Amino acid sequence: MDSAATAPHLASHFEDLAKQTHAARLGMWVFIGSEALLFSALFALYAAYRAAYPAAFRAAAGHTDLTLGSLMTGVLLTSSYLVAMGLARVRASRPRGAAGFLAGAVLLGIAFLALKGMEYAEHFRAGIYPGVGYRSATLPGAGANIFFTLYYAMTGLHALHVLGGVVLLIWLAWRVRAGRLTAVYHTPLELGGLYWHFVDVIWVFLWPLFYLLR
Amino acid sequence: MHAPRIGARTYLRTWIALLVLAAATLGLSFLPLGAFHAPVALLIAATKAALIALFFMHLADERGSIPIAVGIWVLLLAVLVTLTAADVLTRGEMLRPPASGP
Amino acid sequence: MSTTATAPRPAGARPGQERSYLGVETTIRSWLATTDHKRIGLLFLIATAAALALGGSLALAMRLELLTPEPLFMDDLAYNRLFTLHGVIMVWLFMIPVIPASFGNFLLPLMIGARDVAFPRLNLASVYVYLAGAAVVLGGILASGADTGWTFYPPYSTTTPTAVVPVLLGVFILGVSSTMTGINFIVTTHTLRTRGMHWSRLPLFVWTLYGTSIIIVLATPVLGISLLLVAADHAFGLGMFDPARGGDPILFQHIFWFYSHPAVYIMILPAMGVITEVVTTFARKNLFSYGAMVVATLGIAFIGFLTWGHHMFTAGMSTFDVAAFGALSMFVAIFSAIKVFNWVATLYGGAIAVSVPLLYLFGFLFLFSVGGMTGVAQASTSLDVHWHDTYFIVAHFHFIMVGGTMMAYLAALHYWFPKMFGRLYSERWATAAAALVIGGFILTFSPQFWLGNAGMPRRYHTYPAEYQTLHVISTVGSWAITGGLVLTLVYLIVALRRGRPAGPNPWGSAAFEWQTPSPPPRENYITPPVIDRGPYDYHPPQQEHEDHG
Amino acid sequence: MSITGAPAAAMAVALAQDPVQPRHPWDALVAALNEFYRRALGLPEQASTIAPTIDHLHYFQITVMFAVAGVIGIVTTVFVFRYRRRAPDQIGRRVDVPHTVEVPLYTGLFALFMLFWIIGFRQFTSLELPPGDALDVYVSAKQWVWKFAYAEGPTSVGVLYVPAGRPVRLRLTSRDVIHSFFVPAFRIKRDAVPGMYTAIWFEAVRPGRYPVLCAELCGVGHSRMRAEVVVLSPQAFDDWRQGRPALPPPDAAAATPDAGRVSGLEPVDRLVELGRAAAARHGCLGCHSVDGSPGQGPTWLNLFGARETMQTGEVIYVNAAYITQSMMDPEAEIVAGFPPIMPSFQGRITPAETAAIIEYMKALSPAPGLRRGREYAPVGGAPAGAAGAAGAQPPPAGGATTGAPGAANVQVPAGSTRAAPPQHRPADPGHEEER
Ligand code: HEA
Ligand code: HEA
Ligand code: HEC
Ligand code: CUA
Ligand SMILES: [Cu+2]
Repeated sequence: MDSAATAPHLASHFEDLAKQTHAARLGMWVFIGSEALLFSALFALYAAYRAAYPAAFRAAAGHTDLTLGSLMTGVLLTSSYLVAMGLARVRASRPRGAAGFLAGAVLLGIAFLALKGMEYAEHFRAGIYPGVGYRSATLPGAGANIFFTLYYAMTGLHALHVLGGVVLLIWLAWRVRAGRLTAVYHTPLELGGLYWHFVDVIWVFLWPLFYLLR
Repeated sequence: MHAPRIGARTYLRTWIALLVLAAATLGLSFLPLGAFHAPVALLIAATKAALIALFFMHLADERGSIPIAVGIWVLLLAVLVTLTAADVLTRGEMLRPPASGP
Repeated sequence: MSTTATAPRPAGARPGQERSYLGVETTIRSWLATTDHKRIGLLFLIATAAALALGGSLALAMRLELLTPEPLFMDDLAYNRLFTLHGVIMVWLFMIPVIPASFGNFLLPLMIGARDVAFPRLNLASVYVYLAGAAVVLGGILASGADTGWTFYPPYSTTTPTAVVPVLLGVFILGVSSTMTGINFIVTTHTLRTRGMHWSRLPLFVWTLYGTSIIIVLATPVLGISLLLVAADHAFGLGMFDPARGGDPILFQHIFWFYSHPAVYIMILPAMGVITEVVTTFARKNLFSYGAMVVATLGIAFIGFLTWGHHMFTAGMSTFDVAAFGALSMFVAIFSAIKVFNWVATLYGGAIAVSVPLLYLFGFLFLFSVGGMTGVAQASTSLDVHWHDTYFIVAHFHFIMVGGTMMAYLAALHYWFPKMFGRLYSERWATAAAALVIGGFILTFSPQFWLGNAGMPRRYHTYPAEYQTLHVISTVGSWAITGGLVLTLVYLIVALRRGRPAGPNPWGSAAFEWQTPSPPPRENYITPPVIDRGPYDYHPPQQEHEDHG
Repeated sequence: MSITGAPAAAMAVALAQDPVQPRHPWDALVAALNEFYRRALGLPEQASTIAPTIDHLHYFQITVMFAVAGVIGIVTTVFVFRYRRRAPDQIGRRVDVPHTVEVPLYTGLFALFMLFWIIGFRQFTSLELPPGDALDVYVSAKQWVWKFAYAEGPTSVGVLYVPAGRPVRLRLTSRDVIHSFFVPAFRIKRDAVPGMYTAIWFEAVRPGRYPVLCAELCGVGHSRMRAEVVVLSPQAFDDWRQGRPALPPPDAAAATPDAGRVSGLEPVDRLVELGRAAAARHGCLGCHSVDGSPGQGPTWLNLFGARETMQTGEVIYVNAAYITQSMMDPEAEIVAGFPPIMPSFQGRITPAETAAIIEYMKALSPAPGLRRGREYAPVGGAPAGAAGAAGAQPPPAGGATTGAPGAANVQVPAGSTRAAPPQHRPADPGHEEER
């Protein structure tokens, strides 16, 4: 245990901190793979249903709010950037700046959820509910119904992930501010960042599928 | 050991590239691309995802197990989507739910 | 936890055992809050044995009911619930966790020379998540139990009035637990191998756990989402697969089997690992072809993902997909053939001691081969049209799961029992039990091949009278299995308290886990071991040494 | 095939059972092997053209499996004896694998697997692609009955009538949950999925009755969701399909059987008329003539009260109870000279209809014969009253009685590709056809 002295965070069953961080990152990546497959089932359903109802899907995609959707894309991409910058600042031992970046990311995450909520509300007003409740007059028919069921399932699941990410980021920002995460040891921030970027990646695909492919 | 080769400057460039790509795909969605619509949009999305993974998530810095793991899950994702969609696409006309043909 | 009582009394402790993981602390709390992978393995061993007993009791009731063509002592609904719960309990509460979470947890660090798994607290959490999932499933059973079959096909599963939602959620939670185990194993194997433990020196059991973990991590979420979609439909009409709203029920089958076919390899891969360990130990020689075995393990893990559609040949899937999935199933079968060939060939030139684990190994070899070969026949598409959803399928998967995985489980139990508890059981009783279990198995499940050929559909409460004879034989066989298993339980419990001390390495094995005391100390190895040979190397080091792989 | 009388019909049936006369010793060997394997494996009879083909692949694979399992068993046993441990500390010999063994072995095995698959998949495609002249039957499943509708013409519940020697394509759908149409004797099975049509075809080789089983879990009645395929000779099938007896009925008052038209008749006459309508609707008249002319089954002319000789040589008096039993459990007693092809109508005919049919038969037998000999007592021990006799056969416990004949209207327009929407959830605003 040569480096044990330098690392209070080192668990006894690891040889050194580098190995332990690597293990943590690998674990996170494996977990992300698991998450990706979670979404992939829905992507597969989307592909199959789109193959079955191409016209209805195009029509329905034209019905979602492109402005809001694009705004959300910008918001999430930017928040991802802020989280990355937060990590860079921590590594450069500038916790104050880091906490600021993370707080910005948190705000953007909340903004994303708010926009999503607005969009849902808009749909509800138009009678577009998921599943049995669906009663849109402008977009009748089985295909559109399925499109919106998928829309709610996928964006809903994604929004839950965003919510989880926001909570995670708040906790991380707080720990950074409190000086618990330092240039030497910042594995939680690294992992939290990975998770947040992954949520971003999912949105990068949801955006074209539900808004652009009209 | 994890050498933080990727820093603030790369992050900035990545972010700009992402926004540019987003704007591009948004613009393209208004053009009459016909059948190329979906492939182009998805290609751009894949590029953006790759940028995020490589730089924000430091995949470009990783060696060994992690890139392999990522490769595997991307592959499986593709398999699931392809073979499921292939079923619907290649069912006889009779089996397909009716409604909106292209 | 009854196991506390089974800890060897310090009074009779032999040198080196004072510090055994069983002896360091004996409070209940030290068991329930333990982060020791060995104790966690034991917790899972107990929990899964309970699940086996529960699922087995349901099977017994089912077999009893099937004695007569007309209802005997239950109504249609009760019968439908019975096989559903039998399937759910056996698959998710017993078979998926049984080898990885109990023996895997116990042995993986020992085998690679580590002190623990990479994330010990995650490991402990997986126990409680498992228990929570089990509680929710059992709650669903008490509420009214699902009657959909373990496959939960909509639209039936979304419209049945029974309590499918708790069962679905319970299974989802169990999936989270096995994902935790999977992540832990992958990371442990990557990062905690001791000095000299190259990939080409990993014991095959570790390789199979690794392959299983990959499947668990990447397939389970797909199951999770499909279950959630069905639960959401049942609970508040999400209707993703509802044909009334343009949904396509066949798509559910796709995503369900995308998990559940790989899941069958989750169940068989660790069993194959056990078999490899047992065959090398009792033949006292190197594995016939280490490289081929590793390739086959990874091949099963990956190609296994590409064959899910073979459960849907008659479902109305497109002919193209039928062709693709049929052919891909043939690919995956070749890897199992490689394994069978290697096990048999490993016996060649060995110094074979016939003992109880080896008896189960013979059972495994024969029964798994038959089960697997019938799988290949099913995968040739046209035959499956006749066999699908008949007792032929029931026979196929019980041959593999009971004849394969359960035999391997029993082999593992008898092989590593001395390692875990430091004591030996009675060979004589164990031999009798093995004969009962294997003989009873053949009696129970062979007739089902004939039933299936004759056209007896599965999940049938009543059946045409001409099938009765075979059903009666099958029922009688199930009693023999039960006799064998109960006997096993009895002599193992007796051995826990009165068994002869085993010594560190009762089988004279070269495998790494036997190089520590039995039972092992809390931290496994006092000093991290350095590995300078392969896991099945029985031959003096001066002999020309080479790696296979 | 022309049927000139009951014996001829029986002969035709007997002939059809052996369509290919073995011409070559080789054929005889194949036939004997086929029969041996079929019996050894417990397979049902091969009643469709595809069945022997599929079975042959089955035999091939089973043989290979037995061989492989045998080799594994023998080799393992030999090794265990040959290489048993002779001293406690004996160690095995190190054996390193020659790749020259591995590679060809696995390549060969893989080639074998692919061979299985190629043969199997070719058979699968032939199950998928019916010949052009196939007869379409629309099959609609519902918890827990099967309904059959023909492109034009009659529908039936629980019994699928098809001609022998002609390809029949089934287009299946379901009104509620997934069911699966399984005929073991034909080696076919296909799921009936709500919201879409699936298809499978077969060609039955000879007249007979074959059970249909539901093979996909569909609720509590799953194991009782059984039906029957009745294979008729082509001519009998045509007669049945057009709802016409072999010759025009003696009573021309209502040439078209239609229950709605007879409302003005006297009560008993009305019952007779209802009976005729029911007999036409259920297809009785496809097999039974009412004027003494030969058909698939015995004529109903002067049947009531007559003496009939059974296959067993027993002589039975035809009364209401016996007629009821003939409808519900036709195989209990088989009339001499006739094949046992009459389907059971248990659960498909209401007691009222049974009574009406018996009344109709009475009307066809104006001069009942002398009542001599043993009164036949049906299994249920029923009184001789028509309605009572029908009541003695309780409907099966499953849901089969829901298939009342009046409900047998599967409205599937020919050529439509849209199944009727399932009805399990009333509030479904979106189920209308798109556009
Ligand atoms: C541990 C579990 C397990 C395993 C390992 C397997 C392994 C295989 N299974 Fe099985 N299977 C199940 C569990 C399992 N299965 C279950 C639970 C079901 C039913 C689910 C349900 O509907 O409820 C099922 C159903 C099932 C079906 C669908 C049947 C139907 O519903 O219509 C098919 C079809 O192709 C199939 C095929 C295979 C194949 C090709 C393999 C292969 O991997 C087997 C490979 C092994 C060998 C081939 C043996 C060793 C090789 C030799 C000895 C060499 C010589 C071989 C030959 C000459 C052939 N399985
Ligand atoms: C995964 C593992 C698994 C195991 C081990 C078993 C074990 C058994 N199964 Fe099961 N079975 C399934 C998985 C399994 N099954 C599945 C997935 C289905 C499909 C469900 C569906 O259709 O949805 C099924 C369906 C199924 C059916 C078909 C029902 C139908 O379609 O109508 C039948 C019928 O005979 C059956 C019988 C049995 C029997 C007799 C055993 C016996 O081997 C059981 C013997 C065990 C015991 C009797 C326990 C006794 C033990 C003790 C009392 C304690 C001892 C403890 C220790 C030694 C630790 N099973
Ligand atoms: C597939 C052709 C077929 C159909 C349809 C059919 N039968 Fe029959 N039926 C037969 C044959 C063949 C026999 C003689 C063999 C036997 O006894 O089973 C017979 C015998 C009978 C007998 C006994 C006659 C005797 O001579 O003893 C009665 C009564 C009878 N059928 C009534 C009916 C009624 C009522 C229906 C309609 C609800 C009906 N059958 C439909 C073929 C048919
Ligand atoms: Cu209908 Cu089972
Ligand atoms: Cu499978």
